[in-house]
This record gives sequence, C-alpha cells and structure tokens, in this order.
Amino acid sequence: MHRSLPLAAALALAALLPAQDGVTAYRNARILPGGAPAIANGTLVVGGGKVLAVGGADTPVPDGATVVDCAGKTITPGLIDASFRAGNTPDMNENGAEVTPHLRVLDSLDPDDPSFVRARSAGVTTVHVMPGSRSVIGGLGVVLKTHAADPQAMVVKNDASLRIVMGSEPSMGNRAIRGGSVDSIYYRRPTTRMGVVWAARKAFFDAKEAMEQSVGAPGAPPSPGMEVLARVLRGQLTAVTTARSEQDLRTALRLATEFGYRTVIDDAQDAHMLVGELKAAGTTVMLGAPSATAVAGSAASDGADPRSATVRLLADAGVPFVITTGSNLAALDLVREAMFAARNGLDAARALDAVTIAPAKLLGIDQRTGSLQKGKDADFVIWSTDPLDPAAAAASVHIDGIAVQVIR
Amino acid sequence: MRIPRSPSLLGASLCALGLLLAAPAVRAQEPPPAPAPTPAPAEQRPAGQPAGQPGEQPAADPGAVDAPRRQRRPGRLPPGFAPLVLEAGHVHPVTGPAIENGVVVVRGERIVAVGKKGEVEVPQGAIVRSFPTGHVYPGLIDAATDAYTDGSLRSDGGADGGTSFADDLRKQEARFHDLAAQGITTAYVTVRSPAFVRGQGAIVRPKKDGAFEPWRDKEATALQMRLASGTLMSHALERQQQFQQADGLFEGLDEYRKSFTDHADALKKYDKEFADYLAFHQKKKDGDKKPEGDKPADAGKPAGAAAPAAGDAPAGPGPGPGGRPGGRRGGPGGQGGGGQGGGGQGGGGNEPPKGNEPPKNEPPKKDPPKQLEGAAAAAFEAALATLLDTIAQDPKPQDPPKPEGPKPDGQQPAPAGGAPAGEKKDEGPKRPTYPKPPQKDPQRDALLKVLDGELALRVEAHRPDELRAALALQQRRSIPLLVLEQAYGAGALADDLAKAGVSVVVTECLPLTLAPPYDRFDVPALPAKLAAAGVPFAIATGRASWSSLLPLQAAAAVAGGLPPAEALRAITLTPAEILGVAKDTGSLQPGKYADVLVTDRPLFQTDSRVLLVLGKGNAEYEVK
Amino acid sequence: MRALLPSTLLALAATLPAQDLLVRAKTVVVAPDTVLTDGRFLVRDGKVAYVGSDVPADAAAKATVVDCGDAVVVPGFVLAPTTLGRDGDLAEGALPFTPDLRAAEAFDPWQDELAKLPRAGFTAAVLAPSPRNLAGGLGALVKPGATGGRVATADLHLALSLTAAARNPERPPTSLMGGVDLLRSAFAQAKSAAAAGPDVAVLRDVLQGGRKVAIAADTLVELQAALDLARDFGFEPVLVGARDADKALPRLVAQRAAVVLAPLAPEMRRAQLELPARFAEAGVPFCFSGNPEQTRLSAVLAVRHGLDRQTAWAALGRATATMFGAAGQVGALRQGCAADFAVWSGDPLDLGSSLRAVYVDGARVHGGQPSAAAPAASSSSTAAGGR
Amino acid sequence: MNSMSLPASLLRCAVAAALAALPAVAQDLLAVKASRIVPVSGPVVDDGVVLIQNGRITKVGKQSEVEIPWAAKVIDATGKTVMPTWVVAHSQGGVRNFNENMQNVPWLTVADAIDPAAVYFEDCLRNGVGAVHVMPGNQTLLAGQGMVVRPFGRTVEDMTIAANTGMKMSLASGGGGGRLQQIRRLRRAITDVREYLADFDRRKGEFEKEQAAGAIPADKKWTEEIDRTKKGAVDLVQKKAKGWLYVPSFAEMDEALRLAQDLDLQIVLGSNIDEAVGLVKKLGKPVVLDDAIEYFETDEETQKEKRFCTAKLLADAGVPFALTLGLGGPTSYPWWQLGACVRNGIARDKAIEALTMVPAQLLGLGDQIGSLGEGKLGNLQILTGDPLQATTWVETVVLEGQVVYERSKDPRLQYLFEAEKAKASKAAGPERKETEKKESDKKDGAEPAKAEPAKAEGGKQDAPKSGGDGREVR
Repeated sequence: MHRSLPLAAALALAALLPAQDGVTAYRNARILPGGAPAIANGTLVVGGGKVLAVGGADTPVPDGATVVDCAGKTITPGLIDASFRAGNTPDMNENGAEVTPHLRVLDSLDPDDPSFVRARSAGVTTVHVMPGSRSVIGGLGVVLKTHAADPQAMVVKNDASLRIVMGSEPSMGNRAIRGGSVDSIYYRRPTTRMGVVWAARKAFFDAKEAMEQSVGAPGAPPSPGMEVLARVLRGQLTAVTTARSEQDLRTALRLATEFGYRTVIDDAQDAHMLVGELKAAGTTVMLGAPSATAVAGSAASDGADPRSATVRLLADAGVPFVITTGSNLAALDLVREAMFAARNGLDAARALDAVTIAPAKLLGIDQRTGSLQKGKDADFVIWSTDPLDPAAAAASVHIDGIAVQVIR
Repeated sequence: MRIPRSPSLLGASLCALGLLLAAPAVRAQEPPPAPAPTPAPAEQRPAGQPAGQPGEQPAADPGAVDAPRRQRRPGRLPPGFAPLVLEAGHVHPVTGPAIENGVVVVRGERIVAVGKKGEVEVPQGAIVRSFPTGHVYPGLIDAATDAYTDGSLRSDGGADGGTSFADDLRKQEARFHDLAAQGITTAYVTVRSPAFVRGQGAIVRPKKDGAFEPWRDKEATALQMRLASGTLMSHALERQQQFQQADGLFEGLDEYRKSFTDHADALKKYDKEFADYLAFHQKKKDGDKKPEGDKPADAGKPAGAAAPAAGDAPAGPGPGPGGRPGGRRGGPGGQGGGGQGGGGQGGGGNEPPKGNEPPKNEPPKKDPPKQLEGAAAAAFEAALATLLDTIAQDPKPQDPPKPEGPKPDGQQPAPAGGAPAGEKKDEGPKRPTYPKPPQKDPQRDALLKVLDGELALRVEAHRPDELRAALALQQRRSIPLLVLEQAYGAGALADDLAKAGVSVVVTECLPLTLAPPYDRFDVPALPAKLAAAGVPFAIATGRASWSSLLPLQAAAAVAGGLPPAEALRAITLTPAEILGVAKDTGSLQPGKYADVLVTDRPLFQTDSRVLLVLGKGNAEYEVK
Repeated sequence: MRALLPSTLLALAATLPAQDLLVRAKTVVVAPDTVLTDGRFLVRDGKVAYVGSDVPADAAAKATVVDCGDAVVVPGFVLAPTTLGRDGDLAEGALPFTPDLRAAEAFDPWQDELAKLPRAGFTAAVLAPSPRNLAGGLGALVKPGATGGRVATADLHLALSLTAAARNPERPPTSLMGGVDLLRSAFAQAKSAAAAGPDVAVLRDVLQGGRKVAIAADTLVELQAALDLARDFGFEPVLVGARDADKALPRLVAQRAAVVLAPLAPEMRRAQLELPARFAEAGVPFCFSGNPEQTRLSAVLAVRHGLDRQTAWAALGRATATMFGAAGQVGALRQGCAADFAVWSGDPLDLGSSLRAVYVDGARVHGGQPSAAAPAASSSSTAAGGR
Repeated sequence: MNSMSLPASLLRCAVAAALAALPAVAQDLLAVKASRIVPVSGPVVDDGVVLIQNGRITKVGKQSEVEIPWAAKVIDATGKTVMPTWVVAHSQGGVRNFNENMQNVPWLTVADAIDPAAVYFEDCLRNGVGAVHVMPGNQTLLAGQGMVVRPFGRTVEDMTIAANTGMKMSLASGGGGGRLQQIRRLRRAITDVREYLADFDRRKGEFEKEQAAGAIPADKKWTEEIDRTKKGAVDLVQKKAKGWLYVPSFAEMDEALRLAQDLDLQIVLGSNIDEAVGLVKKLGKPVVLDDAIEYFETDEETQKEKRFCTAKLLADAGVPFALTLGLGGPTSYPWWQLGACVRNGIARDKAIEALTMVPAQLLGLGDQIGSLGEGKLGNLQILTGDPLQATTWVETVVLEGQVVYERSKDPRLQYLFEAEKAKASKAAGPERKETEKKESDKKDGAEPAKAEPAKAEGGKQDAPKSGGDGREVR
C-alpha cells in the first residue's frame, strides 16, 4: 500500500529551502574582493544567496539586516580549485577503453566524499573535477560547489572540459597479447609514451574526418565520442591536457597547434623550462602542489630546486597561471599552496588571485563566482587573520550565503 | 593504519622509512578508569576458599548480609544512601517462580529482600521506583564476549597461556560495546584469536556509557584453548596430532613445579654451606693472624690492575673499538658522553681528551673549543695521527655476541682469578656452587592453576570428535573445571558431558544456518538437548556486536524446545556459576549484588526495551 | 543426481479432484492490516475460496478441517529477488548488457535452496538474475512444492545493476560512469523508433510502463544514478540493496521509489538499523531480502529498532508481492490468492515462536499435523517468555 | 638521489683542512646587532645586540646600553629579527635506515650511523635548526642510544653536543604480533636485565664476603664488568640513563604509565591520542610530540569528520610539550608547525617555547641552548622577518659564535634570489659589469635569463663557507 504523497509537498520537502532569505551584513572586516584592491575596513552585504554590496565602511546596510562584526578578520571570495581530485575511487577511470571522450565524471562522483568536507574546511567553495588519468582521453569534467542542500544542485557547469593525459601514465600496466585480436577485452593499446600520443592524435583525426564527412553525405550517426571531440575541434569545449615533464609539455602544445584546439596545461611541473613557449602559445598553466613536497631546494627531492620558483617565473613572464592542489591527495589545503607560492617570491595579491578569480575565469564561471562583486554568488570565507598567514584558520565558509559546517 | 591526513604531505619514500604510525581505528570516548592493577593478584584469596563450583548453590546463608569471603568495613556505605525499592508487575528471581507485582528491596550494593508486594516490609525513607507493567530480571550475564577489545587482540596469533586479556581491555567507540545499555551487568571477555592457547579471559562489570571495571579479585578466571580446526571432517592422524599437542601442554608440569621447590631447597642448602665455608676460613684467618704476616703465600701479581683481558667482560668489546682516543662519542654502552669509552681500561695509554670531560651520563656542559695557544694545525695533526694509529691498532670491529642466557655460569669469572690460594693446602669445605634458578614460564604457571582448580579450562571445540578429545583430555589430566565453548555438536554426546560434569557455553544460538562446515548443526535445538541430559549450559553472544541479541538468543532456544524458565536461567544464574561468581550475582536473592534489569515487556519479546539497569545498586543505564 | 521426474507427471498430480480444506486457528492474519481472531478460511483447488464469515456452511461441512488450535496462521512469506544460491547460472559472464535473458529458463525445480524455503515459513521467491551484470535479464516468481518446485509467473521484472559487482575489470564497463553511460544510451536507443531486436523490445516495454524495473544500487552515488535514470526515462524504480538509502530519503519519497533492503545485521550503523522505521513513516514501500533466515532476522531487528509489527509483516511478503506485480497471487489470504500459509506457535516476529506447518497451494510441504499436541514449549507460555 | 658527483665528505675534508691552516684570531668575539631580538627566555629587545665571546653569550641588551668591544666582529642585522636556533627534541634525521631488524639491540648507538654530509643537516641550517636529538627508529623494541648533534661539522665528534642521551624504546609492534605481544616482549626484556643485575650483585657480594673471610687473598680485586651489550639497558633499569619511549597511540598509554613508575621515562607521543590526554596528564612530565600534530577522524556512527590537534589537546590539559619537525613535506618547516599550533588556538610564545626551551630542558641542556641567555652557547639565527610568517627566510645561522650558514652563499637557493640579486645589481650600478660577465655564460635570450637548473656539475660547492676565519679543530 504505497501512500502517495502529493508531489508538490514532497518536492518542497526535498528542496529544503536553502537560504534564510534574510540579509546579512559583515562589517569592519579587511576585504580582499579578488581581482580588485583590498578594502581596509570594508562591509559585505549578502542576501538571497547573492552578494548585494561590497564596499568601504560607508556602504549602506539595508535595515533589518543582521549585522555581523568581523573586526580583525579577513574576508576573501571562496577559493576555487581548478584541478581537484575528489576521492580516489576506481570509478574515476574507465579501463574498458583508452579513448572515452563522452563519459561524464559526474556520474561517478560521490557528493558525500570526505575530500569535499576537507576542502570546504580549507575555504574551497568551488572545484573542477576531471576523470582519472588512466585513459588517454578520460572524458568530461564537471565544475561543482563543495556543498549544496541537494546533491543535484551542486553542479555549476556540466561538461566543463575534456581531459587528455600525456606522458606514460595511461600506458602503465597495459600489455599487448601476441596474436590476440586488437579489440579483445584483454588488450589495451598504448603501451608506450608514443602510443599514448598516437591514440590522442588518431581520435582527433577520426573526429576531424567525421566532421568533414557529416557536412556532406548523411553518414552513420556520429558516435557520442566523436561529437565531443568535434566540439573541442570547433573550439566550443576547452581541452585540459595533463603534461608534467618537459617533453609532455612540448607534445601537448604541438598537438594543440596541429589540430587547432584550445588547451590548458594541467600539473605542469617542468613549466619553468618552457616559459617562452608557453607565453608564445598563450596557454593557461595549472600548477599542482610542488611546494608541499620539497624543502626549499634540498637535494633530497631529486634536485627539484627550480620547481619552487616556477610560479614567480611564470608570473614575471606574464604566462596566465592558476594554483591547484592537483594530483596530490594529501594536499587538500589550497590556501597553503598559495602560501608557498608567496614564500617563493610571488606577491600576496597575485597569489590570492591565482586561487580565486583566475581559476574562475579559466573555467568560465567568473560571472557567478571567483570574486566579491554585486550580483555574484555569495561564496566567501571569513578567515581568522590574513589567509596567507600559516596561523590563519577559516572561521566560517559560506556557499550561496549558507554557512557550511566546518570541521572543528 | 592511520592515514596522517593532516595537511602534512608525506613524501611517499620518506613515509616508507618506518614513519608509519600503526594505530587502531577504533578509539574510546573518554579515558578509561585507572587500568587494572598489574596482573599480580591484588589480594590472595584465602587458600581454603573453594572456587565457585558450577551448579553448587551459594554456600553462605543468603540472609547474611556480610558474605563470609569479604569483610565489609563498617561505614562503607556513602552517607545518606537511602535504600531503593523496585515495584514491578512481574519479578523473575530465577531461583523461584515469577512473582506477580513483586518487590525488590536494595540497600547499598546488595539486595536485602525479594517478595510479593504486601508481604515484604518496605524500610521507611526508601526511594520507590514502580513499573506497573514492567518485568524485573537479574542482570544478564554474557559468558563469552569480545567487548572492550580491538582488532589487535583478535588477530594476535602469537599469544600464549601467559597473555592476560585484562591487560589490553579498553573502552571502545562502537556503540555495541556499551553492554550495560543491553542489560548485561557481568561479562566474560575472551577472544577467538588464531593462537592454540589464547590466554586468560577476564571477568568485567560493564558500567555507564561503555565503561567497565574488572571483577576485583577474579581478574583471570579461565585459560582459553582452541581444539577446533574449522574443517568439515579431519583425518584421524590430524585429530591425533591435535590431541597430542593439547596433552603435551600438561606434560612436565610437575617437574616444572618441582624445579621451583627444588630450587628453593637448594638455595637454603647453598646458603648454609656458604656460611660454613666462610666460617671455616674466618676461623683459619683468625688462627693464622698471630704467627704470619698478612701477605698470603700466593705471590701472584694482583690480577685486577694489569691484565686487560681478565678485566674485560667475557663478552668482548661492542662493535667498534672500545676506547676511542679523544673521541667525544662514548663507545656502545660506554658511560657518559664525550669521554672515555668502556670501563677505564681502554686500549693504549691515551692522555685525557682535550676539552672538558663531562661527568658520566649527566649531559655534559660542553665548553666551546678553547682557542689553542699553540697553532691550530699542530693540534689537527696530532688528532689525525692518534686517529690513524688507533684504527691500525684496533684489530677488527667484532659483532656483539648473541646475548647468551641471562645467567653467566655461577662460577667465579675467568680462571686467572683462580681458586683462592689457601684452599689447596687445607682440606676445608669446598666452595658451594649457586643453584641455577629455573626459567619462569607464564603459560605453565597458568596450566598449574588449571590443575589446581583456580582457573577453569575453556576449550573451543565444535565437532563431536573435538568435544570427545576435550573430554579425553579432562579424564587423562584430571582437569577439575572444563568448559566447552561453541560446542555445536554437543547434542550427540550430552550424556557423556553430564557424566563428566562439564559445562557448555552455547553461542550463535539464532535461527541462522552456520557457515559451512558447521551448517549441519542446528544450534537453537542444542540447549533443549543439553537441558534434557542435565548438562549445565549458558547462552552467550560470543561477540560484542551481538550484545543486544542476548535475550533473543535465549528466545530462539525456547523455539528450539527449551522451557522459558530454563532459557532465562541460561543467561543469568548458570553463567554466574560457570564464571564462579554465583555467590554475588546471577539471581534476585537477598545478599547478592543488586544487579537488576527492568524491561517494559517480557524479555524474550522482540520489541522489549530496557528501562533500567542497576549494577551493584547504582543505575548504569536508564532509558531517556 | 536426483532422478528427474518428467514434468508431465507433475501436471498429472495437480489435476486430481482436490478435497476442500477448512483452516481454523485462534489468530488468522489474512493480510497485514486484517487479522481475524478465531478466524477460518476455505481452500479449494489450491486457492483461497472464502474467508472468515462468508465461508458457506455446506462447503464448510464437507471440507476436511485443519484445526490449528491457538496457533497463528500467517500468509506464506515471499522472498525478495534472489538467485537462490545459483549465482553461476544467473550471471552471464562475457556480455554485460543482456536484458532479454530469462531467469525462468535457469530454474531447477529440484534445487535444495528451494526446498529449504518452507523451513523458514517462505512459500514463494522472486528468482532474479545476479546483480553481477549491468542488465541481467527478466526475473520470475517461483514456488516450492511437495513434489519439486514450479514457475508461478515467468518474466516478472527487468533486473538492472549499478553496484560494484557489475563493474568487472575484465570487460567494459569497468567504472560507474561507463555503466551509467551504457544504460542511458541503451534506453535512448530503445526510445527512438529505428532500433529493433529482443533486448530493445524489453526496454521499450519498460518505457511504456508494462514491466517493473529493479535496479541494484548500494552507495549514495549509485542510488542517485539509478534515480536519475528512472526520472529521465519515466519509470518508478525498485532499488535493490540501498545500503546508504538513509542519505537519499527525500529523493526516494519524491520519485515514489520502492526499496528492497539489504539484510540487516546488529553491527550496522544505528541510522541503517532505524531506516525501516523511517521508511514506514515516510511511506516508502520496502521489503527485507537475503536468504530466508536473514530476511526473517532483518524483520526482527527492524522491530527491535522501532518498526511496527504490521509493516514488518508486510515487508516479509505482501510488499514484496506488490512491488513485483504478483499482489494478486501471493502474500495474502484474500479470495483468489494461492493458498500459501504457515502455522506458527506465536507471532513469527518473536524468535520464541516455532514453525509448526507450511502449506503451498493447499498442500502441506513442511511440518507435522498443526492440530497435533503442540510440543510442551508453546503451551506453557509462562510469563517469562510468552506474550 | 644525491645529485653530487664527488663524494661530499671527501671534498669537504680537503677544503676544511685548507681553512684550518689560517691563523686563528686571538679573541673569538662576535656582536650581532638587530632591530628585534627575541631571546625567548625574556622579553623582546628592540634595537638590541648580542655579544658572544668564545662561543658563549656574554651580554644581550639594548644597543644603547651595551658597549661593543672594538675587537669584536660585528654582524649588522638591522631590520631583521634575531632568535635562538630551534631545538628538535626527537628525530631520525641524518640516519639512513634507522630501524634495526633485530628487536632487542640496546648496545647500538646512532653515533655509528649519523652521516655528517646528509642533506638533512643542510636543510636544518636552512630552517634555522641549531640542535637535533637523533635517535634510532620507532619500530624497534630496545633500539639503542641517541645523541644530540649540531647540524654542522665534518665528523660526528665535531657535531656532538651531548652524546648518549638515553635508550630508545618503542611500543609500536615492529616485531610482528599484536600490541599485547610487544608489551610482553618489553616487560620480558626489562625483567631479564633486572635478573642479570641481581645475579651480578649477588656474585659481587659473595666475592667481598669471601675476601673478608680470607677465602680470597685480600689484594685480589673484583674485576668483572657489566656485560657491554647490556650496559645501556642496565643504566636504564638503574635510572642512570633516561629511557625515550615511543607511544604510537592512546592504546599503549596505560603500559607507558606502568613503565614510567619504575623507569626514568621520556614519552614520545604518536598522534591520535585524543582519548589518552588524561593519562598523559597523570604522567606529570613534559612530552615530545610526533611531527604530524593535526589528524582527522571519522565518527563511525554519525560519519562526521572530526579534526584533532595533539598540541592543542596537551596545551588545554596543561601538559608541557615539545614540537618536532618532520623529515619532508610541510611539517619540516618550523614556521608551518608554529602556524599550525597558533591556528589551533595555542599562544604564539608558548608555541615558540615548544621548539626552543622545552626541548632543551627535556634534553638536559636547558642551561646550554634553547634561548639567548647569558652563559649559554652562542647559537642564534637571523631571520628576515616574523618567525611565524611563510615569507620569512633564515638569513644567517651562528653556532657557538661561528657563522655556519649564510643564505646569500647557499648554492641551492641561488635561482630563487637571482632576480633579487639582478635587481640589486641593477640598482648598485658599477658592479653590473661583473654580474653581466657571470650572466654571459648563460643562454643569451632576450627575455630575462631563464633559471638554468642549478646542476651541481663539478661537485657540490663547499658546504656554506663560514663567514669568519676557519674553525679550529676541537
């Protein structure tokens, strides 16, 4: 006997009204709005999940607004991690085939994964998650907020990017069976770094051919994978190529120029060797977390001396870059990566921008979030002191105006 | 393993260098009460006191409040502690039929009176708690649980008879470790680890919020042994080997005990002889004093001063040259930093090292290197020279010898010392040799206690042949107290068990088919067969996660044909007798501890809820 | 191997003119919400003909009487989707997506797991393909019998699976996103008129609402993928397993999903043990699953953690039948239903009650004469253990 | 892998020998002027000066009040901060494999395993660490002696500050079997030593009695020594030497308390001890903390994440504690460890004490190191700013009056500060030619010089040359 609840009431139950629609004003705090100069004694007015006003001490506060005194505290926009590794589940990698451009990582994402909770507590409000790095072309990434009342509402931008992986990682563990049929399930093709590049090039080549063909005769309906690759070739979708070593970086740039698609380099550990080429190609570089591993310049970490200075070299050369936690699971503390960048020479303002407005622009969500401007989502963090101070703790983290639970 | 998920990023290779921190995942809420005192039994129980024999009614007259065994110091009751009266629709004393709207009177830790409402006089000033539709039972007793232990104990295959589980009991985080909330007031903690002799179980009294306290003078109450092989059938030879292994344990116990008594006698003899020997020489010395000078005939150069070899301990120098010239670093085991290695007789004449010599072991106040008056180079050359010649002189760094048994031979050290000169000439008593003390083996001590009846022997045996092997062991080694655990196949030999006076602890008594190879045993039907044959048996959970199902297991036994009164006894009085605490708990009788469980419905009903649990009179759990 | 009786012999036995049965007991549970005290019902040709007061006097006089004394008669329980221990036969190894395979064809009337059903009071089971395939195939309702089991209804429901078991490293899809993508494209293909073939026909039947769908899903992300699939292609899913269902309760209510709960165990989280009670409050239809004994123990544990007895009875038979479209045949003793019932010494949800007899289609398959002198236990239900 | 092509120690010996030949200055006198001196044992001194004579601090005070002797070598650190160097209370740094696979090896000592040329010591100087207590690993039952070393010196003897600081013991089950096995093994090992000792004393007593009775000639002396392999353990049992017990988690704390009753124990605490803070308090002694002081824990029932900071737990319970630095990752930075403490609510100066004075007292060197106090060793570090800021670098490290590290001469950090040097050279003008000459061998691209990876061809430059005259050999 299935008691049917009236649908509307059930939906209301499900929606769980997110924001108390009251207006809140956070006064006399030091505000770093992101992409704009710091406001010494500023006021932030938030209501209905949006930022209503940002300004100095004189900004008008609507009456009836609850006023929160943030003396001594610093308010920054919610941090954005452009390369976030949500949990380490095997579901992030489809081993069935090495080129699966149409798969969506959103289907494998567990909204309850502890890494979201940990990221929230470190002040990260929006993350970009991509499929794993076991396949040459892993599939479509997604941009989502680290918390929402209903897991469905976490998604900010679906199909945000196509993940391509250079280097030897996709070829690890693959083996060719002598005499086995090429598409047998036990035979996975790329067994070398060359094989990886070939697989990517072949995929793009087939997509390009299919595009030209479908313009003419009505051929077989394009496979979903081809459609995605076609969108990349047409420039409607940005590709994110993971390339760590110098040769992978050069290959990534060459592939992009060869097929004429826009790409972003992820986890560019050797970027300091190609500052010129990167500047010429105008690609944005996502830097992983080199700082956490190396004690500055100690030989213990295989002479990784120059890696710590990469950020400042790119900044000085004018290459657009973004700081992320990258493939480093233990380093879920994005603000610490910015702190190390500041330690190695990057000035504080650009370090903070590299984790707020710069990733927002890169992911194309800078009209919604990334900085504290009127009309944008009310994603902001109230820090106990300056966020780049090692003693700073995220006192409270707000996503769409709601204060989310922070692990004490 | 704890993943240090703090922001500290572990370089994978460095982490592998042994920085891994092994930590059990299960943690306790707040620090447990003072840990049980070191296993040495705090107070010796008077020898005459018989261990709690199973099935024997409490010898002391229940009426006498002061049980003979424990003298109650006057004024022990906390001041102003009013007696408590429980009124309930049904009272089940277990030792008698159920009493309709009965009364239980509790004063301090003990039950004072149990009876029908009108017939028992209620002391004035008592606090009255009434449960009109409630049922009052004695506190449940779980004869086998692994509560308060964590994974480390359960998987420890290296344990032996000497391991006492009481050493490693700790408050656990999981909610099912809170036994008091399930109405359990006494529990026996044992662990089914893969070891053959698993160690000594512990009786504990569960307290509020998952805490517990050990049962005072009965920390260890049984030695756990595993005779179960876990396979469907086994070859006769394999069963033979298993029996021999169990039987072999008891082999040589008498010699072991005798070796201690012999050692004691030998020690007395040695002391006497040594005294005579000294007296003889003392007399001789006094005798010689008058005619001769004091120098003894023996012209040997005093051995101590010169012979480096003799002086050096037989064990040879530790690795690396013993005395390091001027070196700041003490040699291995060398006392005191910065200075001299070894006991003063280091190699070659080395002048006291430059710089201050810090007193031994007390960290040195190191003065900075004083500016040499002479040229720095000269000092350097000197240091280099001495360093080179020491290396040349020192033969080869030897490995430390394997640490031989702790007792070097009782004889005098190296022969150079030589027998005292005087002895050859005069035929006085020879110097006695010190008797070598025997090696103490905790496992054999436990086995001796089993033979003396102080410890019960609890054997986990599942199949009928394993149970018969346990019986044969009892006959052959005349083990006074034998308890069989998880004895699924005991139904077939219930009569032999009754004859042998063995008790059984039945676990997994639920309508669930056991995993193969035991799926052919019907456990819920076993209690009825044991009851019919008169074998004393207890129903227990066997694991902490089932602690809330103890009453349901008794109910399943009822479905298997056991009369409900017997089922209730199987989770109250019988386990108390098996654990030897029947004098204090197990039934609602005056004189026993006020361990009481109050439920809103009959105990064996699925949705019966625990309303109140008293442990020694104080409320360990109360429904919110 | 047992001598296989030709199935014709089976059919022959059934056609003998059966005697009517009149069953009387102190308590008769016709359906979880209608309980008769000192009730009775008439069984004719293996079906329940008349219940309670409308049993005609003449038929009652002629019928042989089954008097169960003060026992409790409950409808036979129905076991939730199971492979009845034949995982190997019901999981196609090489191909992940085989919606048109039929579990009925792998049914062995003589397998002993089927014969064990009555020992726990179960009189029917939903035989389903194993959750080790993305789309296992079509399930069937099977019943034990005195002379071997039979398929009551073939092609009952379509069994899909998004659990970890379905992600076999040896063949695509190996990840959840791969599995979801394969299911979506299959349903999308079935929706477009062009496609043809037996598997497309099964999917099209589901899209048109002609067949129930059971999706196996354990974690929150699998549950969401299943609910998204149901929402996008417009069918009401039955979620099998649903270990983390306590985290997705609002969506289950919103999409009117039914749940087959994985077996409960005492060491589970309190939120999981109290889930049946919360389902009952929120009106989510659910039933217990596992082997027969685990299913009954799950009901006992649920009652111990706050579930009312009536919903627990339903979750053991009635709800399962309704969920898989067999409400008219089994799970209740209403007119027209099969005469499958069990005689217990007390409420089957109390572990103290023992099972006296089990009847399938009016024939006794387990236990002795219910009216014979009950063993001593049940009569002297003293205060200690009795009601 | 170590990128140096020549064995570092051989090279360093040759260079140091050359230096030692220089004539030593008669009086070893150093004065450090700074705009902010943080002595830790006293209030902050602004525009202060520290006088060091013969390696010992003689005076700390305001520049206006303290008269600097003319012969003193002066280091002008105006605009910078001067602090005592950090003291790491327990570490395995500088020792390659620090866990012996035999479990009961009390006769070993780390002195034989410390590699003076290890990169760990180089990083210590770079982080301003002045003293490291190196001990064997945490996975060995009785692991041997530890020692306190300074991170500078050619041989272990040069580096030693205090040898034989005590016996390292561990309750972490390195030897297999559960926790109970490890506890029983440790108890067994200690009982064996006690029995050996009792037997040794008995035999000695009888020897004296026999001598008194004349059975043994009077001039013969008792020569037997305590067995060298048991010497360390005997000192431990006789409370002559301190025992350093590693307690991996709260579960082993009961046993640690029992052991502490009859041994002079210093506890080194692993993490996840939130349940055992009460027991640690009962110990009544300061405690050394593992380097990972923050950890997460999931509540099984509610599946909620909880974060704990062991330092905060101990600070709340009023138990003095010493922080330690990790061997890699962020916990190997002092400013990160101190920042983590302050972030979790511990007062700044309490956190700084936990890396200076408390560890010094623990090691029994409270009067030698740990703060800028008169009579103490002249160990100080000059920082570019507030010690708790990420952007602060260690400028100079002075150990015992000798400058042992200068960032400007640190070969590994050159690339980081090249731009600054280039800017400085631009501003300075005349020397431009000299720096340009150095630039020429780099690739002459139009854009600013790319930072060539500082391949250490041609062998690692000498360990940062000391500023002052050569150090004489001790």
